[in-house]
Amino acid sequence: MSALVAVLTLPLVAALGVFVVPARLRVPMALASAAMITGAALALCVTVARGGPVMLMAGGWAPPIGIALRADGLAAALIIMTALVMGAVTCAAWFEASPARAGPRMAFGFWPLMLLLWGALNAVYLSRDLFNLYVGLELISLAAVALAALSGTAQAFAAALRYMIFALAGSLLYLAGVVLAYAAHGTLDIGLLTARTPAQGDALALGLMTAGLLAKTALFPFHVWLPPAHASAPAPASALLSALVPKASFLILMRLWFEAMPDLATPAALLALAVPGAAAVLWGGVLALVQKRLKLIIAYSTVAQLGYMFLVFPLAGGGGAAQPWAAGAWTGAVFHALSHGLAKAAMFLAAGIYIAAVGSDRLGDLRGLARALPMTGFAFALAAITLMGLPPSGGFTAKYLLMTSAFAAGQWPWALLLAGGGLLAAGYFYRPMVALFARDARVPLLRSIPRAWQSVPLVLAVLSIMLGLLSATPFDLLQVGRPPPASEGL
Amino acid sequence: MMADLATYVLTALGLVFFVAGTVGLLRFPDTFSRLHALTKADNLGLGFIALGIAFQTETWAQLAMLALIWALALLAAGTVAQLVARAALATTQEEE
Amino acid sequence: MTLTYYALTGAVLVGLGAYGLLAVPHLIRRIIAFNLMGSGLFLFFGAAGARGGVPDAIPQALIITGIVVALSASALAVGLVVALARRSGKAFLPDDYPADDEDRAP
Amino acid sequence: MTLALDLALCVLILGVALASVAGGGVFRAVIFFITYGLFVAMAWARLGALDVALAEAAIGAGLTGVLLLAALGRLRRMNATSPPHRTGLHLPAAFAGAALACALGWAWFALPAPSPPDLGPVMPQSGVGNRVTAVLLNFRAWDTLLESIVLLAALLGVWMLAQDKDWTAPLGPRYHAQAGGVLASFGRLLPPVGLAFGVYLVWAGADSTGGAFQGGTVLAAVGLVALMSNVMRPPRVSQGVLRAALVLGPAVFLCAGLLATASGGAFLSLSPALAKPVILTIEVALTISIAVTLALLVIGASGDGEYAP
Amino acid sequence: MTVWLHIVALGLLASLGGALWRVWRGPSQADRMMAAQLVGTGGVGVMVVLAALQDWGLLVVAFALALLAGLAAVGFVQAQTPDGAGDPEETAPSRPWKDALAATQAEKKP
Repeated sequence: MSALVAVLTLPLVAALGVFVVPARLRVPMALASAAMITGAALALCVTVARGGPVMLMAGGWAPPIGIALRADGLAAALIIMTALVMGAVTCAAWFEASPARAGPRMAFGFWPLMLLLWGALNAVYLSRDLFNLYVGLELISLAAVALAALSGTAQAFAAALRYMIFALAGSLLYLAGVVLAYAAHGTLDIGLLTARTPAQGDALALGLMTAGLLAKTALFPFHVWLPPAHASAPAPASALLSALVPKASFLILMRLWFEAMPDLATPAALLALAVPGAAAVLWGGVLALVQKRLKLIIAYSTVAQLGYMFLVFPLAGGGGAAQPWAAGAWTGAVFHALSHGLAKAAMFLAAGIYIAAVGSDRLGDLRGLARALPMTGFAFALAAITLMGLPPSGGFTAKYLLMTSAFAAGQWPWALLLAGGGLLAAGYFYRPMVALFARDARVPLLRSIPRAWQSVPLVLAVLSIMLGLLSATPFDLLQVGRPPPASEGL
Repeated sequence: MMADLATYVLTALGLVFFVAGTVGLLRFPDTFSRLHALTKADNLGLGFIALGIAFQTETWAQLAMLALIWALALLAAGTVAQLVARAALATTQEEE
Repeated sequence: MTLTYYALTGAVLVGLGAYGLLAVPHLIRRIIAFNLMGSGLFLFFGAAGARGGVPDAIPQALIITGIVVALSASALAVGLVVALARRSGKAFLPDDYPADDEDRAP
Repeated sequence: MTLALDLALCVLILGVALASVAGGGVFRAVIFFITYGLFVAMAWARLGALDVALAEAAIGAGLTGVLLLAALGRLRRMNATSPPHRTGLHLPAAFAGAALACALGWAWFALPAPSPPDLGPVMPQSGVGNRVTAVLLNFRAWDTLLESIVLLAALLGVWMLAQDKDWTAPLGPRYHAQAGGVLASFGRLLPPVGLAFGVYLVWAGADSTGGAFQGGTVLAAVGLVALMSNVMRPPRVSQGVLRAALVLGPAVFLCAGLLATASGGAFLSLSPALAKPVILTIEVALTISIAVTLALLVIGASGDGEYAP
Repeated sequence: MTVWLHIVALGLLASLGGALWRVWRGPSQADRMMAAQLVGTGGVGVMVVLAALQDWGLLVVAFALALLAGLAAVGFVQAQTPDGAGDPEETAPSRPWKDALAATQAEKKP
């Protein structure tokens, strides 16, 4: 069994397994399978880094009849990031979603939902078939909505419903584009679409798919569902929703614009993608500044951070002539996605520890907690460094790459935005940090937090810093199977 | 030819019953008389249509299928008419 | 010509469903609108797949998959609406009415 | 004449859809939507897509209606308030809808000549005669496998909506019916017929109209009738057999896919010689899981009987 | 024959259109439900005619429609009972509904 098949099927097998087995075997099985899937993800990365992209024709049928799956460097990087986040969330949930703490309902449902989400994410990262991607996206959406509703409050239900309406509308818009693409070209395969004879309706198809995916990625102005949904879920679920779920739809956007239909990337279209991204950075940042609850600050920060990823479109395009800096922009955007995933998961897991410790995430209630829980405070600070884009973090590498390509391409407004967004991030993380590291206060803890639990967000935060310190390895991995427009410009 | 003639006559009869049922549904003054008119008409209508089409079938299986379809529709319509009438009696009639 | 009828019907259904999904406040009706939008899209797809004389089997298979996925999503959405109504007594999203929006923090 | 028939059908579909979106009253909208499913099934029949017509008839005209009507009943008993007025999005939404409809309409006329993949040469290797079944269970089996898992995810999501105190209660409302009454006899008469028909659909699906999804939906529908007329008792989440039945289909599907990998083929590949028996095995397992999942999706989470007076 | 069957199908559709008017008008929920039931039966009829017209395989679809014809209405009557899960026969007066019908008509006359 190849690593690719293992990465694809193990989470699904594990999800079915934890669904069926009796309660006492559930957590051991989840932990064991998380370890196995992470191992398989590592093996896949090594295979891809050493031997180049791995292809798989599901069922042995080549497109246009069958479905092709392909692990390139981009997919492998996201798979390993997902495995690290999922592994950490599994460990955190072991403490947090226990029957004693969360009740038998959550202790039953969290594990299969998490594993189903994992399987769906891996399926989306690997698939090359537009309709298969639709089914994968729906699986992601349903699992994510269920996770968002898990805490069972009226706020959580309202937030989950709003999320669901956006997700469903986005899916259908995406599907409309897929239908048009198939009706015109008789294929759903990304590779075959690259080599298609252009048709009149292609721009409409790409536009519909893009619009649907933007709603799912929560890009401004489609972001309104995200903060309440992410903030009202239990902390391990928030980590998954914020760190991983938007990356799947963003990856499909990259695949569409860089691989399936790069010929349609006009400067105006690329600008139209980046301007909402810029608005998201600013608006999300401003709203994060005024929130009173830690989880809402982190959630609004996600709105802002997702905006940066969209700068890849103008920075890798434009000009007409081949662009030496397109590759930098493309790699920078992916680096940003990876480091944001690790850091954001670390932050939500840290917030989960705080809520477990003091029963609230209002900034006023968190004063001085860093003294009681130093490891968690440290993890939060490290994650904040990554999200602000300070050296030597992975976030810094990402911003450095994006900024140099902005200067090289002569598009300095984007560089300004990157700098301004960093300042905003420093601003909105300043307030929780001040509260956490306050020296004057001493809060009584509702319960003691085991060190093992505290170390979980710390590991993720350290990884997000390591991504910057040891950026050469992921950098090389990303070059494997990179589509030509990503290195030569759109 | 006789078969075709039978189809013409029977389907036309079925259509008449359906139209009669609809007219009853539209014209009758209150819920219960509408119910009454409707259950008679649509069952007979479907019966005659199925019977008419039966003269066009090519295999016994299709014929059996048609008979079953009619039987099922009768069962469903009878049950539903009973239950809806009871429900309409039991609950206060709220207007939307 | 016949196919054009169905394709255009499908297109109008998609528009109608999109309108309902965005503008109708009652959540059950929004779920209905979502289903209309989906089935309109499938109708368009089916008509497109039937253009070659022999109906193309791939769109039909995809449509069956899509119908089942839409039912799953509808069932979850209906469950959420009932759960929301049980907790808040409302069959609509309170945020749609900023006037009576209370502090959302628990 | 053909044109008139198709035109009439399209007009009815559009009218019913308009009535369910634009008309006042939720109950009316739901009833219109139930009839909508019926007309769309006719449209699929006209388009020659029999398998889709069957799926639409069973799902659109059958299950969705019960789902929505039961939800309305629950909302009414909770005295849930309906929204006071339209949202402010009225005009922009109308504009967006119109733009979308026009764009799709334009795209229809701009479509190039169709170039569907030719399934003819590969059909003999697929193991079945029905092309739709071949696509669903062989050529694009990965889609179908994921879809069966989507169903499971939705059910899991619905279960998670229960209140903690109700978690161990039986799923859905506590149905009851008068012994020997009309409803109870209906619940006794229909399921055997439905069972036979569902099994027939799965069996026939290999070579003619039918298949696991259609068969599963029919079984779910008659299962629901049996549940609602209290002929069958709803299960609890804690029952291992229930959970096993729910994962049976995806599990058998995954096993078949992984066995193919283990024997040197591609993931989910089927050797032409074994294709038919393997597909039938997968379909039987899938049908069971789909039937149970759909029926439970409709009755809802545990503890929904708490409003009993 | 083909032309005639088309006419029958069209006539059935027109008749269903009339029933839809009752769904629109109501006024009671039972009225709307019964009209939908008529549409359902008529739909089975249309499908049977289409089977003769196009493809006998459509009989399977007609069968499915007939089998599920009562489903929505059963869901409706259950939702109408006080706890949403009952049987109207348990709560309704025990006399046959035709007597009840006569009674309601008698009440209306004076």
